Parts: sequence; C-alpha cells; structure tokens
Amino acid sequence: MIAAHLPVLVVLLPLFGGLLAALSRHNEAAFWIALVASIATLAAAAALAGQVMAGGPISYRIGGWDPALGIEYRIDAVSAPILLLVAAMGVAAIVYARRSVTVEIIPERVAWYYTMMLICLAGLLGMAASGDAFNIFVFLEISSLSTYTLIALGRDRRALLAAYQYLIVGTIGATFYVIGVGLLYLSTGTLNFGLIVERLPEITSPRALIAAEAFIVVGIALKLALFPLHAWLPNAYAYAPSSATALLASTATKVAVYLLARYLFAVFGIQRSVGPISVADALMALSLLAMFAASLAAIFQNDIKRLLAFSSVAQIGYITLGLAIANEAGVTGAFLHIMNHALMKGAAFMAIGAILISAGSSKLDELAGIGRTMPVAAGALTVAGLALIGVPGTSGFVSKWYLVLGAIEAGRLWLAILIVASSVLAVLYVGRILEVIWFREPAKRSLEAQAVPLSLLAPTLVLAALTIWFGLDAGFPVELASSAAKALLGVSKGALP
Amino acid sequence: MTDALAAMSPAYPLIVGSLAVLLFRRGVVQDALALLAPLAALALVWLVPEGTSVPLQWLGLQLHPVASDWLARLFGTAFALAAAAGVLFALDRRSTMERAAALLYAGAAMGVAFAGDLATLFVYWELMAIGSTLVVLAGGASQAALRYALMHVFGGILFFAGLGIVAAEPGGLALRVFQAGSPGSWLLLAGILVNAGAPPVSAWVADAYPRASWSGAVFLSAFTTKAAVYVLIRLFPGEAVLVPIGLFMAIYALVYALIENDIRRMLSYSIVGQVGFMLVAVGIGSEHALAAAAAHAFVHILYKSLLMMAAGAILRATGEIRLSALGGLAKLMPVTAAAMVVGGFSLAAVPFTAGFVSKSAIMAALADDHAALAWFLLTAVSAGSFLYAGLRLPFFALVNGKAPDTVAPLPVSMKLAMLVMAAFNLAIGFSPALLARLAPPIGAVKVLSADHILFQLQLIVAAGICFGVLLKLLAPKSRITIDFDWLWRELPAAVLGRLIRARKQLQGFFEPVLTTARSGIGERFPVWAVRLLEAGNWRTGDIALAATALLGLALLVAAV
Amino acid sequence: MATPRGILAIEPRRRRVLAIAVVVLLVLVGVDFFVEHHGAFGIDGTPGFAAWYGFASAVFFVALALGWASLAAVRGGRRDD
Amino acid sequence: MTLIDPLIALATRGVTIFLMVAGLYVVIARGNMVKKLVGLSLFQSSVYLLFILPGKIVGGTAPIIDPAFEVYAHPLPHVLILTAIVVGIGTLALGLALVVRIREAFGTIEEDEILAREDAVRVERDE
Repeated sequence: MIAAHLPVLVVLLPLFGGLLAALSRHNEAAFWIALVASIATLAAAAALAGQVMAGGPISYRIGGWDPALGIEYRIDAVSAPILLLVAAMGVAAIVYARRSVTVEIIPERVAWYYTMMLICLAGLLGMAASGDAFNIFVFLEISSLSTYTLIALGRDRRALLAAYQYLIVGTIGATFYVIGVGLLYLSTGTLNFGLIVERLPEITSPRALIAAEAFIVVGIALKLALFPLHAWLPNAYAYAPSSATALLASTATKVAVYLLARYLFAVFGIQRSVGPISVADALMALSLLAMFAASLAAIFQNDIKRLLAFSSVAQIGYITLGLAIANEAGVTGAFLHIMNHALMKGAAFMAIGAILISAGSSKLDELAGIGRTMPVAAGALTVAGLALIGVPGTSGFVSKWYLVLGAIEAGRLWLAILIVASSVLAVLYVGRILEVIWFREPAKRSLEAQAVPLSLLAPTLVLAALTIWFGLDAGFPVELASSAAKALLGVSKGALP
Repeated sequence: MTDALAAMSPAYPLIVGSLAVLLFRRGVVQDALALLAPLAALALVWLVPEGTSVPLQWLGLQLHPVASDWLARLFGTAFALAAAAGVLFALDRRSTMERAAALLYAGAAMGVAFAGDLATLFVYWELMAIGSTLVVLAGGASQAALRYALMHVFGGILFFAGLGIVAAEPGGLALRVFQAGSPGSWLLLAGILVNAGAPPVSAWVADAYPRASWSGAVFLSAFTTKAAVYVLIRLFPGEAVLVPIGLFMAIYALVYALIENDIRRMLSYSIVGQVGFMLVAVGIGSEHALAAAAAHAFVHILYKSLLMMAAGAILRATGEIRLSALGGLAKLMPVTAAAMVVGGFSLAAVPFTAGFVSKSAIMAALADDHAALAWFLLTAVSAGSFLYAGLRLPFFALVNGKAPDTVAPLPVSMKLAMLVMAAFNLAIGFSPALLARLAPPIGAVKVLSADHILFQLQLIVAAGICFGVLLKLLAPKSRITIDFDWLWRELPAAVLGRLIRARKQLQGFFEPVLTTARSGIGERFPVWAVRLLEAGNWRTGDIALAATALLGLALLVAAV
Repeated sequence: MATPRGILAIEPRRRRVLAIAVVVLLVLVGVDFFVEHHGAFGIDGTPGFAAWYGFASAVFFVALALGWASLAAVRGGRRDD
Repeated sequence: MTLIDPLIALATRGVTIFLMVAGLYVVIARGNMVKKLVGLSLFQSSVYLLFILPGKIVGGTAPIIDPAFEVYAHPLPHVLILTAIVVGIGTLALGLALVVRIREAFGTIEEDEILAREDAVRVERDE
C-alpha cells in the first residue's frame, strides 16, 4: 500500500517534516523531527532504488490525472541513484548539524534552520523525482529559496552578500529555465517528459526548440555552477554554516547535473550540432576550462572552504566532461563522480567545519600543524583530499578511471591525458593543505583547538570511510552509475532531427 | 603460508612503515619502525616465491600486484639495502616528513620492481615521483622541488599516454617486450627515459638532488634512475636507440662531473653517467648484457649511496659542500674519508671493488657483442671517471688545501652506515660470486683474472699520471656552466623577455590608438581575465552578464 | 735552467709522486707482455694498450671538459634558489 | 473586434520581450540592490506573459463550462503562472529581507561600495 506511494512520499516526507519542525519552534524537537524525517526519506529512497533496480522504471500519477494534464512522477535508473544520494547526504548533514548549529546559528533560528534544510531536501528530491518540466521548476525554486536562507544564516556578514548574489543569479537561472520550458510547451503542448520526447519528431520547425535548449541549458548551467557561471559558488560555500555547505556541495549541484543530463540526453540529444559545433563539444570545452581554471584558482586560495569550493567547480567540470564524452564509460564516470564527489566533498567540508568550530579559523596560514591537535578531522580531510586528486584506493580514482576509459574509447587520447594532467593541479592544492596541516609546526590557533564531540565527527568519518570503501570495492556505485548511463544512452537515440 | 606470502609485495612493509612513522613522535619507537621496515622488505624479497601472484580483479582489469623473479629480487635487494642503510645514516636527522617520504619512496621503487602488470607498475611509478618530491621538499628547496615535480609529472604523462595506447593492444596490461615503433611504445619509452635522466632532460638530476638535505640525497641517489633502468630491462631489452642515448649520457656526465665544484652535483652528474653505462648494456640486449646492466645497477646503488653519505657527512660536519672551500679533511674525518675513497674507487672500477666486477661484466658483454664503438668510448669514459671520482674528489676534499679548525662530530649511526656500505663494496669486489648469485647470467665472466686486473690498473694509473700533470687545470673553481636545464629555466624567460620588449616597442607605436580604444569597452577585458582566474569577488551584475552572454552566444551560434 | 711556469709548474713533492706513478705504470706495461690477452677487437689485446689509451682518453676528456666549461660558462649567477 | 486582436497580440508580444530585456538589463547594470530586485521582478513578469499569451484564444472566455460559450481560454498556462507568481513573490520577499539585513550589516545597499570595501580588507590582510 505504502510502497505504491513511495515516489511522492520521498518528496512529501521532508516537506511535511519541515513544516512540523517550523511549527514545533523548539530546537531539540526540530532536530529529532528533521532526523526522523530524513531517515524515513532515506528509507523511501532506498526502497525506490531497490524497486527500480529489480523492476524497471516506476511511474506515479499525482491525483490519478493523465500525464497530458496532470503531473507524473517518474523514478528510473537515472533518478534513483540521485534520490538515494540526496537522501543519504541529507541524513549525514542533519546529524552533523546537531552539534555545529550550537556554535554557528543563534538559538532562536535553529528550528528554522532545520526547516530550511528539510525543505531544501524536499525541493532537491522533487527535482529528481518529478517527470514534469514545470513541476521541476517549482521544486527548483523551493530548493533555491531554502538554500538562500541557509546561506544567509551563516555567521559572517559576507554570508548575506553571498546569499543575495546567489538569489539574483539563481532566480535568473530558474527564469531562463522556465522560459525554455515555456518554449517547449508552446511547441509540444505538453510538460510531461515522456510526452515531450514522443511529440518531438512531429515538430517541423526546430527553431523554437533550439531557443528552448539554449535557455534551459544556460539556466541549469547557472545552478550547477558550470564555468564561467560559477562565480556565485565560492562565496556561498565559504560563508554558509558548515552543515549547509556540506549539504549543498554534495547535493544541490549534483541534482542540477542530473537535470542537465536528462535534458541533453533524453530531450535535445547531446550529439546534435547546433550551427557549426555540437552541444557535446561546447560542453566539453567548458568542462575542460572549469577543470583547469578553477583548479588553478583553488591553488591560490588561503581560506580552505573557498579552496574546496573552487575545487568543487573543477570537479563539476569532470562530471560534465563525462556527460560530454557521451559514451557508456564516460557517462558512468560522470554518475560515479556525482556520487563519489558528493561523499568526498561532504567529508571535506564537514572536516573543515569541525576545524573551523574548534580552532575558530579556516584560513590555511592559521591552521599550521592542526593535524597534531585534531588528528581525526585532519585525517578525514586528508582522505577526502587524496580522493580529490584521484589517488588509487580512493573513490576519486575509480570515477576518474571511468572518465579516462571513456575518453580513450571515444578515440580522444588527448582528452585522457588532459584529465590526468588536471589531476596534477589537484595535487598542488591538496598538497598545500596536507603540507600545512601535517608538517608545519603548530600555529597558535592549532594549539588552542578544543576537542570536538564525536557526534560532530561521526558523519565525517562515515563519509571518509565510504570514500575509501568505494575506492577499494566499487561494485555498488559502479552498478548504479552504469545502469544510469545505459538508461540515459538508451533513450538518446532519435531525439531531435 | 606460501599462498599468503605470494600476495605480499615487499613494497607493503615500506609503505606501512612510512605511514606508521607518521603516527609516532620522534623517538626510539619511530627509529625502530623506520629501520625495521626495510629489513622486513628485504626478508620478503626473498620469501615471496618466484612466479606471478594470483590475479586480482579490479575495475575489470586483471592485476598482478606481485611477480617475482631473479631480476625483481636483485633490484628488490638493492632497494631494501639502500633504504636500510639510508635510514640508518639519517637516524639523526630531525625530519619526520623526510623519513616518511623516504620510506614511501623506497616502497614505491620496491613496488615497481615487483609489479606484475603495467597498471600496477604505473601506480607505483607515480607514487615514487610523489615520495621523491617530498624528499626533495623536506630539504627545504621548494623551487627545486617544484621543478622536480613538474619534470616527473611530464614523464608520468608520457608514460601514461603510452600505457593508454599499448593497453588497447592484444597484450593488454601484461608486462612484455616492446619495440620502439608504434606511438604507444615510443611514449612509454620516452616516459621511462625522463626518469632515467636521458637527454634532453638529464639536468633534472643535478638540479634536484644536490638541493635535498644531507640525508635526503642518499635516498634520492638510489631509486628513481635505477627503477627506470629496471623497467627498461623489462620492457625494452635490446632497444637499439638506447645505445647512443647511453653513450651520450656517459660522456655528457663525465664532462660536467670533471668541472663541477659542488660535490653532490658532481655525484648527481655521475649518476647520469653510470645510468648511461646501464642503458648501453640494455640496448645491446643479450642475456648477458641485461644481467650486467642489472648487476651494475645493484652495485651502483651500493657505491653511490656510500658516496652520497660521505658527501652528506662532510656537509653536516662542515656546513660546506663546495670543493673549492674544502680541504684536508682526511685527518679530521677518517671514516668519511675512507668511505669516500672506497666509494670513489668503486665508481671508477678499481680492481677489488664492487664497481670493478659489474663494469667488467658490462664491458665483457659489449666485447661479446662486438660493439666496438661503445666499448672504446666507455673504456675511455672509465679512465675519465677515475679522474674525478678516484682522484679529483678525494684529493681536493680530503688532502689538498687547508683543513678547517674544527668539524662538528658525527653521530655513530652515520659512521656505521658508511662502514656497512663500504664493507658491501669491498665484499663484492673480493668475491664476485656474491654478485653472480644475484644475477646468474654474469657468472660466466671471470672477473678477477690477471689480464683484466692488469688492464684496469694500467688504465687508472695512466689516468692518474694525467691528473698529476694537469692538477692545476682541474682545481675546483666556482663556476656555472650551461646545461640542459637552460631549456626550461632560461629559454622561456629569455623568449618571454624578448616578447615583452617587443611588446613595449609595439606599444610605443600603437599607444595613441590603444588609448582611444581603451577608454571604450576595451578596459573591461583584463579585469575579466583576472576575475576568471582569481577569486576576486564578482559583481552580481557581472555574473548575470556572463550568463546572458553565454545564452546570447548559444542562440547566435544556433541561428547561424 | 729556467723554472717551468704555468700549469706545468710542478712542486717537488708532486714530482716525486708522479715519478713513482710512471715507474709503476712502466712495470705494469712490462708485466703486460707476459700475460695472455683475450682482446675482442684486435688492438685492445696488444700489450700496454690500456696504458696509452687510458692516458690519451684522460687528456682528451680534460680538454673537452675545460673547453666546454669556457664555451658554455654562464655569466651572472642563478642556480641557488 | 477581430481586427484589433492580432494587434493586441503583437503589442503584448513586444511588451514581453521588452520586459525581459529591460529587466535583465537592470539586473546587470544597476549596483543598487533594491533596483536589482525590481529588475528581477520585471524579468520574471515577462515569463508570466510568455506563458499566458498563447493560452488566450480570440473570442474565448474564462474556462468555466457554460452552455452559453463554446470557446474557452486554455486553463493550464494560467494555473502554471499562478504558481510562478507565488514563487516570484517568495523570491522578491526573501531578496528584500536580505537587503534589509545587508543594510544593517554593511550600512549600504550599493553593491559596488560593499565589494570595494571587502576587496580593500582582503588586500590589506594579504599584504
């Protein structure tokens, strides 16, 4: 009975959890509500993933309306891993938030903070679950509005600026997206993904479609911080509360990437050329730019949170590069990196959050030798850093391996070489962190750092452990990612003339 | 028992040791761990049964993390000995980072020696680059470490590119003999040669190693280049192009060693030269020649570690490493002096040292193959080697000149390390059978025969007379000579400088035009470039503009 | 008899050592005549080959090295960074 | 009647595009944070028109079924835009709230001033 409603429950659970948390107005109660809601969501997402893996795509009609008029939720091999990832990272971030909010958020706002986290989760899950283009816009805005609030709750006054900037940019992105959806609707008469794809071949003039594609892709690119539209991200990640940064870095951009993949593969067709260049080539060029330019920028950062934020921009470049390679290995690599990067970046931001809470700074030059006083947090940061480089034995290696494999299979050896070469830049920025935190004589702040409670570090350690586990035994994530890749590539044929 | 052992790479104890060292504070426990790790690795080198381990399935690849045969054991033994002696020598050095890095470096080299497939090999290869860079960095020279890292990244990329191509061949990732013909094998060969210090990148050796600490250079001298020789023996035996490359390296290094003033730079050049000997033997490619190359690598690790230790000891005791500023140390530092003489003589293949045994094996292999040019050139280089290693270095450091008033006392550990290494050098020199047991194919050469010894004695005495006559010319002088590193250290700056000058001239010409253009929109562009790379805060409007521009561009392109 | 100057100016102690070395070399060459050789290229099997070849190559390489050093000398320092 | 309708359609289309471009321009060009939000709202309003315009059918009435009428406007775009308007209001409200907080924290709502000040602080710290 409940099982049949899982596709909508996975969105409603955090949504109503958020409302409850807001109504409770009590910090402790809000946390438990958030925890229960997020765990229930995770269970629902896991059950959904199991059903999809066993029995193929699930379609759910809200209120029983026909998809042509009503809203259809559709869970398939592409969205299932995303749901699972977002729900899991939600639990981790909420567990982490319990201790971190006591330092970072003034007590009157803690309940609101959990509310916003849950609503953000609901929005993100909705984007992944819904099969209706306009419904996705609504969820996009739900998640965005709560994200702006989360960022604005940061301690530093610059958080306000970052939130405002993200609000403007995010709204432009969402509006671009909805303009594109409007154009799609004008040409096909439907908002349902499945029906859009069905009716595409009947369209005689592709002009409106091309405009729709441009609007939708640029709109989503703003949300996923595709270079050069990434400029809102570093400040947003740097000044948001630690748990919010961990949540956003590991989920928000990933869902946007999912959406991009959906549109490019299922609707528009990634290999189609627009004018003189194909979409894949353009995406590939921007991805490469992101990998190199953002990594280069990361090298010059002093604030570790900002450094990791720039690294995120670069890593998103790897993911979009995998999509642009557009063969099975490449897309598998992209989806693997969506998951692996979420885990490693989550661990990294949580670890630096713990250090920030305990030592009062996230500046590299003030954290010399922090490894001696906070070995556990610094260890987790180290594991995450090694995974960012792609050291064998960490999950980062596995995803880069598939990307390189995809590039070679596509007959683009130079691309494989560039992927490896860009890892060198990661060696430089991660190496800088490692050298400072482990090998320098402890600075004053490092010596004064207080021990952090285990409940703060527990989710960090779990994520770091998973990063290593998936590096050694990659079976489970690879299975998820490759079935997603197969599903995406399977429907990409004959999308547009 | 043996099954479990078969999956144990001798690299593991060293890598585990490297991590374990990080966990403990400086002290007895850390010292013991650091010493124990190479000894455990040495034991494993001989305990791991010969043959290839059970394949490991990973990401759809068949990996063989451990494969053992006499060649792997020979190099494994050398690496373990060098690591053990190096740790002993460095026992007194207060740098946990260097210690951990050195063990990691040694472990990676060991992993290369026992790798059973190309992918495993590549992973250890890169690990070796990381470990060695950290060792250089621990010496405090970050600029040199960066150059060193970039050079190895360059080599690593070449290697990886080659790997990517050859992996698609029917042989897959299996270790096999390549012919330098296809692009894949050329890239592979080029990547290995970068690590071997071949031209045109030979200068990285002498650029980086002398900037390590007094103990770091001991580790550096042992692993990277010899691991490259090992991989060449495995993958490119009999590759004809190696012969001229090796000959060039031998002569190039001799020329620079003869005029070098910094002892450790001289020894670094000498590494390149000796690797040149090995490359020539690998290029000849007969079974005998390959074994001789391997044996020479083994012996080279023994005497070059010894020499680097002596140089390190001098640097530590006097704070000085330039020959022109040293002198008369023989009385003040007898153990170091003895080590330097034994090491130098071994390098110059004086009879009854280890170097004589292995170099004789190489020369015999060349003679068997009737490689006349190589034989005559290398014989000449041998005579020249005695000039700098057997005479110039000890004479100006230990005998000639004014001795300093006092030198800092050396800890027992350092002396012990030098004595152990010197003993190894002499033991093999007096009993070549020891070496023949490690490298069976060279057992056939009778090394200590009267005509061999006589030949070599004449060669070195004649070189000695030359040294005696031309002593003044060879006196150490502080000078800087152009080397290959001009290519990557000076050329770009020179070209850039010229470009900048050219730009200035052009600017003078176009300035009026530019000013008018700049007052318009032109001024925005530099700002954009800076913002893209740097983290300067963007205005919200700029982000929106970027998005709009991208959209406009997409629409424009689509409309075309 | 004028005292030699320049590079060939040899102080007495060095002259003694050199004289001993020359004698040793002569003895070695002498012994060389009574040892069986296994030369592979002809000339290398002749008695005393190593003595003259060694001397010649040593002189050659000293000349080569010093010549190169004066040719390729770098003006202005760098190196120690 | 039927003569004027295409004209109205054309005019509305022009207004849509004008609103879109003008709104975006204000967002890009204005440093004042409130003005930027106004621009953003203009930009969003253009989307409302974009959706509603094709739903309008000449001579059609509101989509309430009644035997007196045969032609109705398409209801779905209107429903969608109702949602979009709510979202737009939410965004504007949140944005204005943020501007109030920024005014409290920085003492100004001119973005250029704030950025210049922050950059100056950064440069000072780095040197």
